Amino acid sequence: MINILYFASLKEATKLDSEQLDAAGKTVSELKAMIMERHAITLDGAMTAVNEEFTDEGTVLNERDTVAFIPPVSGG
Amino acid sequence: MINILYFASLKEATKLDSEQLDAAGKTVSELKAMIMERHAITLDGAMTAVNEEFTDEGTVLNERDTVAFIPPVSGG
Amino acid sequence: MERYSRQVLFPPVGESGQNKISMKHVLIIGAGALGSALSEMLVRAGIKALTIVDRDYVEYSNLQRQQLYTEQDAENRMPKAEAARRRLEMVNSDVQIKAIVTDATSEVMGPLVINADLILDATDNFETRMVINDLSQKHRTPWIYGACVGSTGMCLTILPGKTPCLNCLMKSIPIQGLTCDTGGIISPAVQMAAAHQMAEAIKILVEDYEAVREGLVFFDLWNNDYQQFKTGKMKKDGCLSCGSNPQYPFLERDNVTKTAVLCGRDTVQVRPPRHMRLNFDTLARQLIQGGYQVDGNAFLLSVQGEGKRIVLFQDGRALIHETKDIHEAKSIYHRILG
Amino acid sequence: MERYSRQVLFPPVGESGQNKISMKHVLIIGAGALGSALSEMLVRAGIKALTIVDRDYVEYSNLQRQQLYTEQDAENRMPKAEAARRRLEMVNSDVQIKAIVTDATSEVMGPLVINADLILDATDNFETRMVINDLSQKHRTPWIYGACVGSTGMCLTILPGKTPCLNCLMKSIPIQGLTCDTGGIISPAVQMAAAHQMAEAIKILVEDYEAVREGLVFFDLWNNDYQQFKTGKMKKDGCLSCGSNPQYPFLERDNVTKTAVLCGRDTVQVRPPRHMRLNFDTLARQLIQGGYQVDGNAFLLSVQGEGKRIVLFQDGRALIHETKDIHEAKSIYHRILG
Repeated sequence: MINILYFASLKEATKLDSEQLDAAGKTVSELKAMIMERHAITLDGAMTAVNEEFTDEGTVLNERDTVAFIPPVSGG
Repeated sequence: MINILYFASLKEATKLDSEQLDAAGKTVSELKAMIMERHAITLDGAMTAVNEEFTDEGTVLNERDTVAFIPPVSGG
Repeated sequence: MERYSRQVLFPPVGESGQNKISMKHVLIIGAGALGSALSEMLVRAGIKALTIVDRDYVEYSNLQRQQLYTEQDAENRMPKAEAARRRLEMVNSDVQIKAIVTDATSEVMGPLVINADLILDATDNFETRMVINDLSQKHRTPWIYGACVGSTGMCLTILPGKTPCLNCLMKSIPIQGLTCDTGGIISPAVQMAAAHQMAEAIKILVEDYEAVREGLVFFDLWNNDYQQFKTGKMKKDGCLSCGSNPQYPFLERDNVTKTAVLCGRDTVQVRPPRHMRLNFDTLARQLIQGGYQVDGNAFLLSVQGEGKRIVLFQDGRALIHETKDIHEAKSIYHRILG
Repeated sequence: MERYSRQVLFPPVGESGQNKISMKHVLIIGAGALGSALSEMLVRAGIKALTIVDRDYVEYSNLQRQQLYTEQDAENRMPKAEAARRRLEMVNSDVQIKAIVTDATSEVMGPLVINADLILDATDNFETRMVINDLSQKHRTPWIYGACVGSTGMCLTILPGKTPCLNCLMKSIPIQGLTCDTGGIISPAVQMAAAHQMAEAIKILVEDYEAVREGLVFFDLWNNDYQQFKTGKMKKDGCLSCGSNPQYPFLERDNVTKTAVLCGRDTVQVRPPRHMRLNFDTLARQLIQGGYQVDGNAFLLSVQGEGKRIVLFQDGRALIHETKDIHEAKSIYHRILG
């Protein structure tokens, strides 16, 4: 299982702090597609970290990885 | 082994961020005595957390516990 | 309400939250670094009334981190609480601001707590915090502990009847911590501690108790540390401040620092509530690092700095020379010993 | 130096650090919430010179979180950079403060970056940040990204030649994030973001690069989240801003938002640098939550708010009605789209 963390507005959009999904072996980009369909939300532009490290869309996920989605903050 | 974390002035006093000590089965109070002798520092008044939870001096430590020492902050 | 529109837009506040905020009275103890940061945020947020208590006046060495004060305030040696009130009036004239220039003893704070919905700690010593803690428990008024030194700080919210209190956590008054006068301080540590306190304050003012942080936060901005520690296990039914048979020990006259002007000697004696056993080695090192001249023997430390000479005895007693002002003497004492 | 004594006492600053601070020139882009918090801390810390650029004037809805400004400033619609300068002069008359009231384009910022030791981001949009990022790389000047909305915020330090740049991390300009005008904001989120930026700024000013935080911090004070993410893997040799063959794409005229006053119509057209495909559903929901009246069809959204009507097309183009002021039009555009 992959542990997924949602931050800021994504917490509200999914109504979840976190969830576990069966996505080992998938790429980050495949996981994003899966989540966007599951929750009918957009992750376009969301920053993605695997195990507390930002990573590209092509990264392949391993069992027990933690994936965090964070919307970039723009205000100031 | 017990994982020990030092914060703030205790980092400077011990010149360490963290270290591992063989202290499973000991109480917090025994571990404190051990560290005070080892580094010739005082932990009197330091707050003690085991696995991110504050605890009393009598708590017995288990293998792989993480113990954090934090000096109370007084300024304002 | 246009003025508060961006705060109302934040869903956990909303219009109903803003209405609640606009009816609340907050008591801040201390108008130093945390006190000025907190009082400015509260006044800008549109509370109904603010009471701020402080015994000190503005000095040049405060300007590096105490955001309400100007060079003119330091030049005029304005009492901090009053200088704060004048600036805050210009920021939001709708808020009723009361400045009280005095030492925050339990006698002074007791009647103020009765009218307050929330107490914010902006003091620089644990003795006063323990009094705030007892008053909070006695009157069932929440308070928020905050502190900073160097690049570090802490924040803890205390909800009477729900969370452990500061006496559960600390058991006795901690001694000999670093203070801003011995360990120094950078302004972001102030703002980070104040940000945590203010976020908790808004949660309490809008009555969103679910959102209140459980446990204590510690941060160190220079070392990039940030830790949260749960406190639940520390709540004790036998606690004399918040247990089932409370005694409010820090409201007792015997448990406060005592001062006496020594006749004809231009000296104030300061006596801590309890016998302590000061570690002269550690203390001397900290004071020397803090720019004080330190001299002494096994029985006393003689400390020279800021135009004053202080003699410290091992049991925590001190003589503050070149002053007859007991408030000034207590300030100096707490600056040195925390 | 007495004035900075508490900062000098903090060992990582010390006297040598204070001497370095006193010789540094800092450029702040933006004088809103982060800009006023940051400029006040820098001026109090005793830098040599501060340049602050902002195109807006003070409004009542700013007072809830923008700490330098008073009711009088809002009443007088004072330009923020100038209102900031006047207050900061009273705080520390030794610092050379320059206020520039204009839109922070690459033409404006380019010459300013040459004289700066450090750039602090206090803008409210990623378009300007990408320009800052390119200028930072071109002139090898560090910059610190900071942002806040709601109870959340971020901070990231960019050291040219060492860390990944914002273009490595974001690849393109993110669109349709929440802004303070759609998601609201509480003041502690401002202070928390500013505290992180300022701590990083002091590290850079005293040249303690070892202490600089690696990676990006994200916090959410209402939900008690705090996370640090490493960024090292994102550094790309092919990055057009910081790679081995840099092009500085955001300094090109083609890559900036274009504005045109539509003759005789009291309307400004705003065109983003690239075709976007706006998600009207999400955007409409955010804007309605932000108190705007929203109407439209599959091709355009008509948005009414703050006395202005804005028509947004799906490719990101907008018509801002009831104004001929291109700066105001760009402000409104960025407030809505981030």
